[in-house]
Amino acid sequence: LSAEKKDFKVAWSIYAGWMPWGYAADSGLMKKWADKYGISVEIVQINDYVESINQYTAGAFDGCVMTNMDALTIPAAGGVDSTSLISGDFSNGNDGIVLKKGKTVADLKGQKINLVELSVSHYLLARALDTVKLKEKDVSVVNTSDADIVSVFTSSADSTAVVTWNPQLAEVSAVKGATKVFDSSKIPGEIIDLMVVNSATLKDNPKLGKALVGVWYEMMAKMEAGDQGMLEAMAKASGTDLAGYKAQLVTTKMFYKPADAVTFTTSAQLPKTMDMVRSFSFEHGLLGEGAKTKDAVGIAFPGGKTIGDAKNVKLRFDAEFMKLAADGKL
Amino acid sequence: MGRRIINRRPGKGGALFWGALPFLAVLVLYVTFSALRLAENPNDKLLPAFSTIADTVHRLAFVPDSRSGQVLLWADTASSLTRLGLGLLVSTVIGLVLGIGTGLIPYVRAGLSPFIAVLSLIPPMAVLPILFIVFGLDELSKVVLIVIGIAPFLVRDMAMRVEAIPSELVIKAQTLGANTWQIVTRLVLPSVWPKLMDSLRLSLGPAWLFLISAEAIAAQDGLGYRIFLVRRYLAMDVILPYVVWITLLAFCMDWALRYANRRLCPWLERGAS
Amino acid sequence: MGRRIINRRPGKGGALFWGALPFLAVLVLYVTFSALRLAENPNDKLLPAFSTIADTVHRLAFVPDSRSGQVLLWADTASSLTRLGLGLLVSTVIGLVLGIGTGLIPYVRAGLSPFIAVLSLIPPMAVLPILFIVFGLDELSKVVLIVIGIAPFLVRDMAMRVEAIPSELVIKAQTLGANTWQIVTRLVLPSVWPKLMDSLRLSLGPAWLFLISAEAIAAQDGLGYRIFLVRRYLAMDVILPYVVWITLLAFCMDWALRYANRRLCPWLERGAS
Amino acid sequence: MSRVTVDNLWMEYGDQVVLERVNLDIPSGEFCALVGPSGCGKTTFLRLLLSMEAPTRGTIRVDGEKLSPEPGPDRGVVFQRYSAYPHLTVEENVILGLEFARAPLWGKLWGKAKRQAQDEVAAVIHAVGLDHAKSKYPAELSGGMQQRLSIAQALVRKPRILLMDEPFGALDPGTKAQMHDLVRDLWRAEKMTVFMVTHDIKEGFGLGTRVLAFDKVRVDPDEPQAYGATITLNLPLEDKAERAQVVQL
Amino acid sequence: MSRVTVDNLWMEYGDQVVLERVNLDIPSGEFCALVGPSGCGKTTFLRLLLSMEAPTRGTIRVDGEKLSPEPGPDRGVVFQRYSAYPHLTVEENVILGLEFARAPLWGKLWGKAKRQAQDEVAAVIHAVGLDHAKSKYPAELSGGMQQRLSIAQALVRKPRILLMDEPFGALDPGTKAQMHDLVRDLWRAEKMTVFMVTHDIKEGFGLGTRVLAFDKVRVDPDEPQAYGATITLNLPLEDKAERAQVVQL
Ligand SMILES: Nc1ncnc2c1ncn2[C@@H]1O[C@H](COP(=O)(O)OP(=O)(O)OP(=O)(O)O)[C@@H](O)[C@H]1O
Ligand SMILES: Nc1ncnc2c1ncn2[C@@H]1O[C@H](COP(=O)(O)OP(=O)(O)OP(=O)(O)O)[C@@H](O)[C@H]1O
Ligand SMILES: [Mg+2]
Ligand SMILES: [Mg+2]
Repeated sequence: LSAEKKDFKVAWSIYAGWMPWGYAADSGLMKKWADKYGISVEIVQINDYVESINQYTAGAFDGCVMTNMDALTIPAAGGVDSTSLISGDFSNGNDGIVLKKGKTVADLKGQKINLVELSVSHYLLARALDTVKLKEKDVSVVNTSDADIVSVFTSSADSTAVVTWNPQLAEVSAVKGATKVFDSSKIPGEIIDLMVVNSATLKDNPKLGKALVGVWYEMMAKMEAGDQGMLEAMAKASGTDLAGYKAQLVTTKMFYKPADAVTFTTSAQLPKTMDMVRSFSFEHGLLGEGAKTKDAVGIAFPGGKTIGDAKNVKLRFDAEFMKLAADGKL
Repeated sequence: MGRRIINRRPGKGGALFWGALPFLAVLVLYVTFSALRLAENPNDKLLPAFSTIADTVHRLAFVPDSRSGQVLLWADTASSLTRLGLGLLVSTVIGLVLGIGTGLIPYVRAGLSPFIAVLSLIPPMAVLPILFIVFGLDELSKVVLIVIGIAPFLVRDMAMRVEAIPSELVIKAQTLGANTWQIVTRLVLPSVWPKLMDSLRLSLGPAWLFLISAEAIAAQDGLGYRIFLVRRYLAMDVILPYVVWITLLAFCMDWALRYANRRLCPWLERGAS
Repeated sequence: MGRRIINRRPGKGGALFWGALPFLAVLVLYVTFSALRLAENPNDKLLPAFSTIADTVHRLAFVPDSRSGQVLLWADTASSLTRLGLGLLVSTVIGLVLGIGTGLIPYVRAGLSPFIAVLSLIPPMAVLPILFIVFGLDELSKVVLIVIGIAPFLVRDMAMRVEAIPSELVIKAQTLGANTWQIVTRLVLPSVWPKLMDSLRLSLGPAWLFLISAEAIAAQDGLGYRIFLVRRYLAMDVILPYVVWITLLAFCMDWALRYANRRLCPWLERGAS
Repeated sequence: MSRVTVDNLWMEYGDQVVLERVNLDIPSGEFCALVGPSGCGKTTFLRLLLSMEAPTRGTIRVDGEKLSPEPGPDRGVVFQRYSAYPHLTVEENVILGLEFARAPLWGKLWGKAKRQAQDEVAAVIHAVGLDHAKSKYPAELSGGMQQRLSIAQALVRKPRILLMDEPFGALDPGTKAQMHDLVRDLWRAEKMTVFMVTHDIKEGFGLGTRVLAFDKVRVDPDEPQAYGATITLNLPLEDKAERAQVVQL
Repeated sequence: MSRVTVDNLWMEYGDQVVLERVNLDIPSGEFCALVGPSGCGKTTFLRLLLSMEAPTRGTIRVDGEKLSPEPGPDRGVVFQRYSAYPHLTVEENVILGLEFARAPLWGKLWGKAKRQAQDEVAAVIHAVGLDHAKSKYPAELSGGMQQRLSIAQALVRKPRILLMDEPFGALDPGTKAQMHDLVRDLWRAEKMTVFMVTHDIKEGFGLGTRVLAFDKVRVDPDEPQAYGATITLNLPLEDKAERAQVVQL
């Protein structure tokens, strides 16, 4: 249905691993790469992460940054055939569980836990509970908006346990007497931050993929090289200072080199990860009421492997464009 | 006969017809756009078809939830209404007491009216952390958020209404030997009561808004909780019926307040011709 | 002499003193609790000391941002005020036009008043995805959110005020040969204008609230955006001055509206004795 | 020409009958004084003539045509409770009628047109003795001054039918006499049909060319609201020289 | 006892002088009729006596003591514009004064106490001719009925000083005569000091034991607001038999 077009819009929201997108827009790098392919790409910052995905799903954007789990449960489950264009990083300690009372995951039992329900935090909690053979029934989950989670944990004695991500995680960990009992470094590679674009749009307009991947890895190179100006700009935009931002990057496993990203995306681990994610999503009703099994939504991986309903593939992991970057063909 | 438009009145049927028209228009708009979007993507979540919505409503309203064993819609409604009712009640009492106080007693006015004016202008969402310290995280803080959201409006509105009572009537009460308290019970209260009902009706929208916001902050049930929860995966088939349901509940309250006004204040209708 | 409390009035100085008292009380409370918390944990961010706040304010209000070269506070204020101003303007116009329409013309009332009542009860936050799809994500949607948030209230309040105009005055205008439009310009508009100003004053709080919510969802500058941004770090040293600043701005608007009312409607003060 | 014919008029509020079986035929140009005990329905009768309310039964005709169902500039009114516009000064209140006629769009005159209108109403403002209160708002006027303002306001449009409800009730004898002259002159010049409620019998007979007395003819002591008032006396003052001149029988 | 002494009273609104150099000494029990041209300041004078407003200069004393600076049950009032409580029925309006006195807490009587109060006011409601409108709201009353309601309301508390502003202006002669009797009887029985504004000179001389005429003595034609009205005539009707009986000189 979508035909060739020239003007594209992608959305991003503030998160350590996604800050380069803001820099791409402000520094003019995006324009440079878009011009190179004769298109225009508008990068729009949306503060509310969920709203940005919703808007993408509803068709207001051609692409959007999101985690692997949200890519499955929101656009893909919503029938929007989406392609993961860039695997930018995975959370390597960026998400964590913090307790005021207790020192281990097992102490979670019976506690009220503040977290954003049905988000990757929830997934992390489920994985953490698995490690000590607890069930979700053993705890009680209180849905708490990510913007309020710090103030809830800091100011209220009622809140004794939270699951959250950075920068909130750093703030809650710093609370006196609080212990981080689990974080995503214990499940490396399971919470992945992606740039997702509409599959049909990408198929008709490979230039969009090339421009986005091109600009991304130019910035990755700068970042890896420790470009002060860029890092400082990103720190500022995320509302903190250079030190604070660098601290967040420590727990984010960035794929600075396209080759690393390709390796990760084509690895055999990714389908296994996605299988865990879709099981979790299905159990929590995130694949939609129409989904009778976790196979309802198909997921395709590089090399033609799929899991789930092969006739209803809605989420595709792609490595082609990153490979082009790795091969220096952009 | 070329009457002025202000003198032409629709009949009962006409009023019904004209009243229904904009709702029908919205419905038609919805159906059209929903059909358009669904034609493009049968799984579209933004504007689900009515059949999808009906299925979801059936599940929400009649099938017990597998996880909690409760029927979600009713459980959510019960907790939300409790919070809302409490919030409205407290706000009404505050609005009445402080509104009459500031409107009637110059010293109270001097002391409180600037403070309440400022209070009413502070965006409550921005100072949530401070509210959490003071009121904790459970039911209380949700009720408090509603109160903070609408009580200053009610107080200021009531105060304006009290000040608008013709001074002759207050003077006359004094010549009839009324003390301040009697002036409040026999003159001020009945005079501002109907306005209070009207102001309450106008606050219903904000009250729900604050309730929903409060339930978005930290909650385990409630209509606002559910909406925010399913917003995570754009389940408009849940959100839309919930919004309609909230609106319906609010509309019933609005109607009940209007009805109470008519019943409790017969003088408003009599003689108005 | 044991005068009734409603007849005792504080002098100018007294009014100032009593008016300042609650503010002082809040200040003292803050300082105490802040000191307590800081004594326990010198890094506490929740209730920063005034010195910390002063430093932050200095940085926000006087040091140009290294990246953009703008001074953050002023840049944020400028964009927020533009959005707010537009939102208020549009809402006022809608409130006036539809309020007078529904209040004065029976056919318009029959057609619109139930719809607007329902509209005013829909919590806008719950249907945000639809709003954003319809109105886009740029400036327009922020203004629209303010309008959706406060215009129904203004419309309903105006309609009630129009209906409260004594029927004698409307009848008399007709005997003086006024057509509907002249009744609007010469009788209804001046009668409800002061009430409109009052209602606008009462809507300032909600208007800011909606602005902040809108900016928290999609914006790259604005007072609400900044608060949203630093909220995740619990940077109360930024949030508190921003909240105070917002409140101050709102208070100035409130004052300006009151002043405008007094200037534009001299009859309100004359003869009231 | 404005002959007023009332045909078997009934007016009820709920279960209270206020007026019953009112029949009238008033020639054009007549100055009718309406008298009757307090609460008998005189104001109600004027409200019906003004189309402020619809009769329960019966019809009112003007020159044979059914009364227009909405008030208009053909019928001027002075309400029992003075009802000037609180947001307009005395002068603005009086000018308003002219502005409605001359500024169809905004109902407001500016510049020269406004000054001309001001000159026109100066006479009437002077006649009601409010020159020096021209720029006061109604809330700053005494009761009698508000009443005079209402009269001036109603007279400016020179309606064909003038309805006045105790227009001179709050005036001292001196001022009242001036008002009488003012109204009488205008009535003569414009040949209006006037209905004036008054409690001053002398005033009624002095000003009017016809006296209409309202009262109940049937009274049920247990159910006083069961019967209404009607016109018990319809007395043309045929010996009045003025009547012959103005009234078109 | 309520002797009213007014000492060099001035009242100004902005730059308009309304009253100037008003000096009075009214013995207790006097029935004063206040007359004067419309807008001269009679209502203003009553407002001062009621402490609704403070004089610009001068003092008012009652029995030698400075007038209480706030209204109270010692001074009853009937306003020029009828001002009954719109949310109370006729009966409730009248009972109100008793309720304030007898139910200090809520200002509302219940059960037996209420029925007793209703019986007490039945006479006064009957005297003003509103028996059959007992359960009507003021908006359902005619102008004259509202005026009578105001009178009944004011009389119930039997104030020592009664201030009435054109209380009988909207009444027909028959009803007016009844009201006269009512007020006169009460005045005699309670020996109240009464100030009544009226435009009916005959009424003034008929009811009053003293006539006070207000008027301007100095007029500046260019600046009519520069001078105020004062009492130009203070005429005790010493030939009135009633005066000798009631007034305590
Ligand atoms: N809106 C109304 N609802 C019910 N009854 C009403 C209404 N208006 C008037 N009435 C009743 O109708 C009767 C006549 O009232 P109306 O005002 O016509 O009297 P009126 O002759 O003008 O008396 P007055 O000389 O005292 O002004 C009264 O008994 C009054 O109680
Ligand atoms: N609140 C006010 N502000 C300014 N001027 C006022 C005010 N109240 C009254 N006046 C003026 O004071 C003067 C006296 O008014 P007042 O009401 O006392 O007259 P009055 O003698 O009662 O007249 P009437 O017989 O017409 O009722 C009038 O010229 C009036 O314009
Ligand atoms: Mg009448
Ligand atoms: Mg007066």
